[in-house]
Amino acid sequence: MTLQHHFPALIIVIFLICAFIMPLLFRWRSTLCAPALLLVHLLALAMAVALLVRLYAGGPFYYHLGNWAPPWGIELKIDFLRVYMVLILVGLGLWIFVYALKDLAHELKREVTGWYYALYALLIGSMSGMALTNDMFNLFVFMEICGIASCAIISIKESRECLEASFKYLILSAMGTGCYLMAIAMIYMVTGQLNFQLIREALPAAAGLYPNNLLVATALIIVAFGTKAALFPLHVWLPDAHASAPSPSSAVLSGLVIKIYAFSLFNILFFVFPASFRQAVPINEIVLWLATLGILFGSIFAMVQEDLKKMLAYSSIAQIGYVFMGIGLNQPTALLGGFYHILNHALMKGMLFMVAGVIIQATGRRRVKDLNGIGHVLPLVMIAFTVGGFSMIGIPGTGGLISKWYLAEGALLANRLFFVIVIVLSSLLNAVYYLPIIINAFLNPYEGREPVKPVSRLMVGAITAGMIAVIFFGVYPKPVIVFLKAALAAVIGM
Amino acid sequence: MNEAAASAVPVFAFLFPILMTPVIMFAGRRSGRLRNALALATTVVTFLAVISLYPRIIGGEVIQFTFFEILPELHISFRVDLLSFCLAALSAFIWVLCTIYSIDYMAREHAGSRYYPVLIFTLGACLGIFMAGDFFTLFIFFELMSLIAYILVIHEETPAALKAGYKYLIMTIIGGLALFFGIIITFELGGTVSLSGGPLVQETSLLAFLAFISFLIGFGMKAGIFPLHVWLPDAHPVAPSPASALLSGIMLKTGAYGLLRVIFHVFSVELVKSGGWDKIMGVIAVITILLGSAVALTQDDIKRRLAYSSIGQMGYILLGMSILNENTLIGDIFHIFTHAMIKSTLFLAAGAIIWKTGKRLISEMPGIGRQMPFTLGCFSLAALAMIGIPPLNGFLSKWTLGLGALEAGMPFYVLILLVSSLLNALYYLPIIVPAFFGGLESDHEHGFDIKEATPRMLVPVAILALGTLIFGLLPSNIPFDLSRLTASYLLRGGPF
Amino acid sequence: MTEALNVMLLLFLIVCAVCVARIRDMLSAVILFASFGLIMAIIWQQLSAPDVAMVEAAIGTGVTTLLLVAAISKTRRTE
Amino acid sequence: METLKNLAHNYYYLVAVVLFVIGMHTMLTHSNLIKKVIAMNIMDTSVFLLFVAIGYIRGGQAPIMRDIGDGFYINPLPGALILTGIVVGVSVTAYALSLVVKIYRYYGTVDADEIVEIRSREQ
Amino acid sequence: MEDQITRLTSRLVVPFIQVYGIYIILHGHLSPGGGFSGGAIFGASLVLMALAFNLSAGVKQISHQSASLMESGGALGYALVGLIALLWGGNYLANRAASFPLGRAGELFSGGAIPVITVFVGMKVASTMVTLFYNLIEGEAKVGDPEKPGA
Repeated sequence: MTLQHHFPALIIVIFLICAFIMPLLFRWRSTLCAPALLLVHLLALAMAVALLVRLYAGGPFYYHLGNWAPPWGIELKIDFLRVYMVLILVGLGLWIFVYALKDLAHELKREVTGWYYALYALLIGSMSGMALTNDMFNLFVFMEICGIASCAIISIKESRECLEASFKYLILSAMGTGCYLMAIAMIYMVTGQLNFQLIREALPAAAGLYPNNLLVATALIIVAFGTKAALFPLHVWLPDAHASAPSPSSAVLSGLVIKIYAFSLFNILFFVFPASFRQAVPINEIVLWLATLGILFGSIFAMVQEDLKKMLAYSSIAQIGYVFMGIGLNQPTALLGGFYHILNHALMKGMLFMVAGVIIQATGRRRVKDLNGIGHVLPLVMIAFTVGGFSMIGIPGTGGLISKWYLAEGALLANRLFFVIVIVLSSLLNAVYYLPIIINAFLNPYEGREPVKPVSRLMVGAITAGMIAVIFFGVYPKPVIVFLKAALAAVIGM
Repeated sequence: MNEAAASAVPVFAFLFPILMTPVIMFAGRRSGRLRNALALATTVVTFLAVISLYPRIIGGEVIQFTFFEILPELHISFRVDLLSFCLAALSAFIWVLCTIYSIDYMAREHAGSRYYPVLIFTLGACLGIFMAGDFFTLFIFFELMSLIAYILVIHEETPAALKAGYKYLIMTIIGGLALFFGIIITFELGGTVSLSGGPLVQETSLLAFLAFISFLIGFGMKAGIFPLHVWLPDAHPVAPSPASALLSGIMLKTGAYGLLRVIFHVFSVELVKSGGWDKIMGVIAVITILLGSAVALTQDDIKRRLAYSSIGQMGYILLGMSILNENTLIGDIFHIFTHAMIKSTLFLAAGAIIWKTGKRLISEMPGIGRQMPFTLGCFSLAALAMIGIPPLNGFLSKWTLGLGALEAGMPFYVLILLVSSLLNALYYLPIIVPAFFGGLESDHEHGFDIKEATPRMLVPVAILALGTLIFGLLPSNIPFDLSRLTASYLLRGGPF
Repeated sequence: MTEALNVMLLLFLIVCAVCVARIRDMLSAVILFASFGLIMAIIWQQLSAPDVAMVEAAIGTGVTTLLLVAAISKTRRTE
Repeated sequence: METLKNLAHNYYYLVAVVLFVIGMHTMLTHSNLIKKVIAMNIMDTSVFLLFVAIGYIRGGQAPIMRDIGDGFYINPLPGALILTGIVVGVSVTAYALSLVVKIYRYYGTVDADEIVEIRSREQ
Repeated sequence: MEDQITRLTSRLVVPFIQVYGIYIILHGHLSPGGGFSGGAIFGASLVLMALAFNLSAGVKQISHQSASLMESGGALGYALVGLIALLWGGNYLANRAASFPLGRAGELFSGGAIPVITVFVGMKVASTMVTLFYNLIEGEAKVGDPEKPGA
C-alpha cells in the first residue's frame, strides 16, 4: 500500500498534530508557528489534489481507520464531492490564513496568536474530517471539535461582545449537537449501525417497524444542522458571532464553517436516508421553505444593519439559504448550483470580511454610514468590495451569477417557478444594500481627520487574489461545473 | 480573406474599444490631448471596422464566431447579421461624432480621465450587445453596458445626479434580473439560448408568457417604456450632453434591439400573435407615446423635455413591434436610425447652448437663436424632423409606420401617430419659435452678438442635422434600404 | 426487584433534573446536579456498562461539579 | 393504549426523552448562564442514557473479556461512543464556564437578561 | 481554605487516588476504565490538592507549563502512535494490521498499541483537568481558549 492510500486520514491528522504542536512551538520559537501552519496547509492541499488524481484514476474508495471495517471501525469515504469540499476547505483556509498572518497582529494580543494558530488548524482539520467521514458518530465528534474551535476563535479576542457572542454560539451549538446525538441514538436504536452506508441499507426495514423513531430523528437532524449552519429560524447566534469575531475568524466562519454543516446535512439526507424515505417525508420541502425564508429575511435584516460586519453576517444567512435551496429542491441541477455557491460564497464572503477587516484596521470605521469616500483612500480594497457585492447581486462576470443560474434552472426543471422568483427577488434585495455602500464609497468625499493607517501588502494581496478568483469563477466556471456535474452524476444520477 | 480572419473583424470591432480602455486611462494621466486623440482614434477605427463588414453583410452573409464555452450549452459567441450590422454601424457612427463633440465640451468638466475610458468602454459593450450570438452573451454585455453607463450618468457628481444615478442603477439591476429570469426560462424551454437557430420556444405556455413578460421588463426598462421609464427623465438630463446623446440615441435602442431579437428569435411572429402578446405591447406602446409626449409638454428644463420626448419616440418603436408586418418593421428599424440621429442632434445642440450660455431652462431661452443661429438651426431641423414634417427623415419613418398600421387594419394607431406628432409640435415649437423671434426687448444689447460654440462641437451637430435632411429627402438612402432589407430578413427568416 | 430499583432511580433522576431547573441557589443546583450524575452512574452500572459508569462518576460528576463550583465561586451564587 | 404499553415497556427511553426535554427547555429559557451550562450537561447525559439503554439486553454480560460460558455480551459500541461523548461534553462545559467567568468579569453578572439590559443602556 | 481536617484527609487520600488512577489507566485494555476515566481520576487528585491547600501548592505539584506541555504531548503521542502504524504498513491507528505485538489476552502487556494510546490519553486528560481548573480558578486567567478536546 502506498502512502497515497493514507492521504484521507493524513489530511485530518496533520492538522490535528499541528494544532497540538502549536502551543509548544509558540513557546519555543514563536516565529516558526506561521510557516509551520502554512506548510501544513500546503501539504494538505497537495494531498487533496493527489486524492483527486487518484479518484480520476480509480473512482471512489474507502479508508478504514485502524483497519477496522465499518460495523466497528470508523470509515472515511473519498468521493468527488467530498474531495471538492476538502479542496475548498484547505485551499480557502490557506488563503484566509495568509490574510490572518498580518491581520492578527492588529486584532489580537501577541501572546495568544499561538493559540489562534492552533485553533485555526483544529478548525480546518475538523472540518476536513466532517467532509470525509462516513460515520455518524465520528461526524458528531468532529462537529463538537469544530464547534468548540469556532467558538474559541471568536472569543479569543476577549472583548465583551466576542465573549457574549461566543457563549451564545456555544449554547446553541451545544443544543445542535445534543439534538444530533439524540438523532444518532434514535437511528442506532432501530438500525444498530453508525456507518452511513450500513444505515442506508438497514433503514427501509427499520422504517417499516419504527416509522416514528425515524421521523423524530429526521426532525432532530434538521434542527441540529440548521442551528449549526444558520438555517433561517435558527440563525440567531450568527450575526453577533460573525460580526464581533476578528476578521479572519469571520471570514473562515462565514466562508467555510457554515458551509460544511450544510454539506453534512446534504450527506446525511442523500446518503443515509434512502430516496424512498425522502419522498415519503417532506424533508426537502421543509429545508426548501426554511431556506427561502432565510434568503428573504436575511437580506431584509441586512438592510437595516448599521455595522458593516453585521450586515455581512446577515447577508451570510441569506446566502447559506441558496445552498440549502439547492439541497431542498432535490434536483441535480439545483444541487449543482448549491455546490457551486458553496465555493462562490466562501470566496466572496471571505473576501468581503477581509475587506471589512482592512477598513477597520486602516480607518477604525465599521459603521456603514461612515464608509463615505473610503474608495478614495483604499481604492483597491473597495474595488474588491465592489466585485464581491456584484457577485452577491449576481452581475454577469462574477461567480454569483453562475450559481444563481443553476439554482434557477434547477428550480425550473423541478417545476418550481416560485423559487426562481425568490432568487431574482433576493438578488434585488442584495443590490439594495450593497450598492449604496459602493456608491458612497467612491462618489462621496472622504471626511476624516485621522490619517489612514497603512495596510500590509500581504492583506491587500490576499484580497486581490480573492477578487481575481471571484471573477475567474464567474468568467470561466466551466471546469468546476463540469467537475461538479460529473460528481453529482456519480452520486445521485443526473 | 479566409474564414478565421473574416470572423475576426466583428470581434475586433467590439474588443478593440474595450482593450483600449486601460490604454486611454493611463494616457489620461500623462496628457489630456493624447487621451482625447486616442479616444477619437479608437472610435474611428471601430467605426471603420464595422463599416468594412458592409459588403459581406449586404451580400447576405451571417458572420458567426464562438469564443469559448462558459458553461455547458452556454457560450460566449458572436453573430453579425443585418440587424446587428445596422445598429452597430449606427452606434459606431454616432459615437465618433459624440467623441469629437466631447473634446471641447468635456474640457470644462472635471474627471476627464474617467469620462473617456468609460465612454470608449461603453462603445465596446454596446457593440458587444449588438453582435452577441446568444442571449447569454447579450445579457453579459447588456449588464456591462448598463453598469458602466452609470458612471456616465453620475459624471457631474451633483446630488441630483447621484440620486438619479441610484435610481438608474436599481432599475438597471431590476431589469437585469428580469432578463436573467427570462433567459433562464428560455434556456429551460429551448435547451439553448443561441440566436442562430430557429425560434427557441415553439408553443405558448405560462412559462413562455412569463419569459416574454420578463424580457419585456428587462429590455423595456432600458428602452424606457411605460411604466418602467421612471429612471429615464432623471438620468438622461443629468449626464454630460454628449453622454445624454448616447444614452438617448443609442443605449435606449439596445432595449429595442433586444425586444426585436426576442420576438424573432426566442418566439416567432406567429407565436407572439397567437398569444395575444402583441396587444399587450400595443397598449403599452400607445400609453408610452402619449405619456411621453404629454409630460414633455410640462417640462421646462430643455434636457428633461428631450428625455421625455425620447420616451414617446421609443413608444413608436414598440408600436411597430406590436403590429409586426413588413412596413411597420421597416418603419421600426428606420425609426431607430431616425431617432438616434435626431435625438443626438437635439441633445448635442442643447448641450452646446448650455455649454455656451449656461441656460438650461426653456423659459430663459427666448432670443437665443439669434446668438447661436447655427446651433439653433440644426436644433430646429431636428425638431421639425421629430414632429414629422416632410421631407425630413422623421416623416419617412412615421409614414412607413402609419402605412403598416393601415395595412394591418389598425387605423387607431395612425390616429395615435397623428396625435403624438401634434404633441411633438406643441412642445418643440415653443422652443424654436421664441428662440428666433422672442426676447427682442430683454436681450436687445446681445441681439446680434453671435456666440457660437467651437467648431469641434458644431461639426458633429451639423453632420447629424444634415443626415436628418438627406435621409428624409432621398427615399432610397442607405439607412432606408438597410431597414427594408433587415425587415424582410427578419420576417422571412433569411436574407431577401 | 432490580426493576423496581431502576424505576425508582429513574424517577429520582427526573426529580433531580427538575429541581436543578427550578432551584435558585446555584450551589444547591450544582450539588443536585452532582447527585444526578451519580444516580446516572448507578443506572449505567445497572445497565451493564461499567466503564461508562466509571467515567461518568469520575468526569461527569467529579470534574464537572468541581468546575461548576469553581465557576460559581468566581461569580454569583444566587440566580 | 398500545402506545402507552410501549412506553411503559421502554421506560428508559421515555425517561431519556423526558430528561432531554427538561434539559433543552432549561437551557433555552433560563437566563442564568451557569444554569444553561448545567442544563446542557443534563441534556447530553440524557442522550447517553438513551444510548446505554439501547445497548442493554436483559441478562447480558458487561463487555469485559473473561470466560462467560453460555452467556452473551451486550453491545460494547454504545459504551465506547458515550465515553467519547462524555469527554467532549466536559470539554464544552469547561470552555463554557471559562467564558462565563470572563463575561462576569466584564459585566458583573451572569444573567443573560441583565447583560442585554446593560448593553442596551450603554448604547 | 485553611481547614486542618480537609488538609489531613486530602494528604492521606491523594496518593491512593493517584495510584488508583494510574491503575485504571494501565488496565484500560483489560478492565473497565481506561485513559479517560483514569486520567480524570488522576487529574482530580491534583485538583483536590490545589483545593485543599491553595493554588500555589497545586502549582508546585504540576505547573502551568508542564501541564500544557503534557497536554500537547499526550495528544501528540496519540497521533504519532497512529502514524507509526502507518509506517508499519497498516492504516492510520491500525493495531494488529500494523503488527504491533499483541501479547496474550488478559495480561498487562498485551493489546499492542492500545495500552500506549491509553497512557497518552490518560496523560492528556489528567493535564487537561488541571489546566482547566487553573484557568477557571486563577484571578487573571490565561487568555485564550483553555480547552481543546482530545483526539
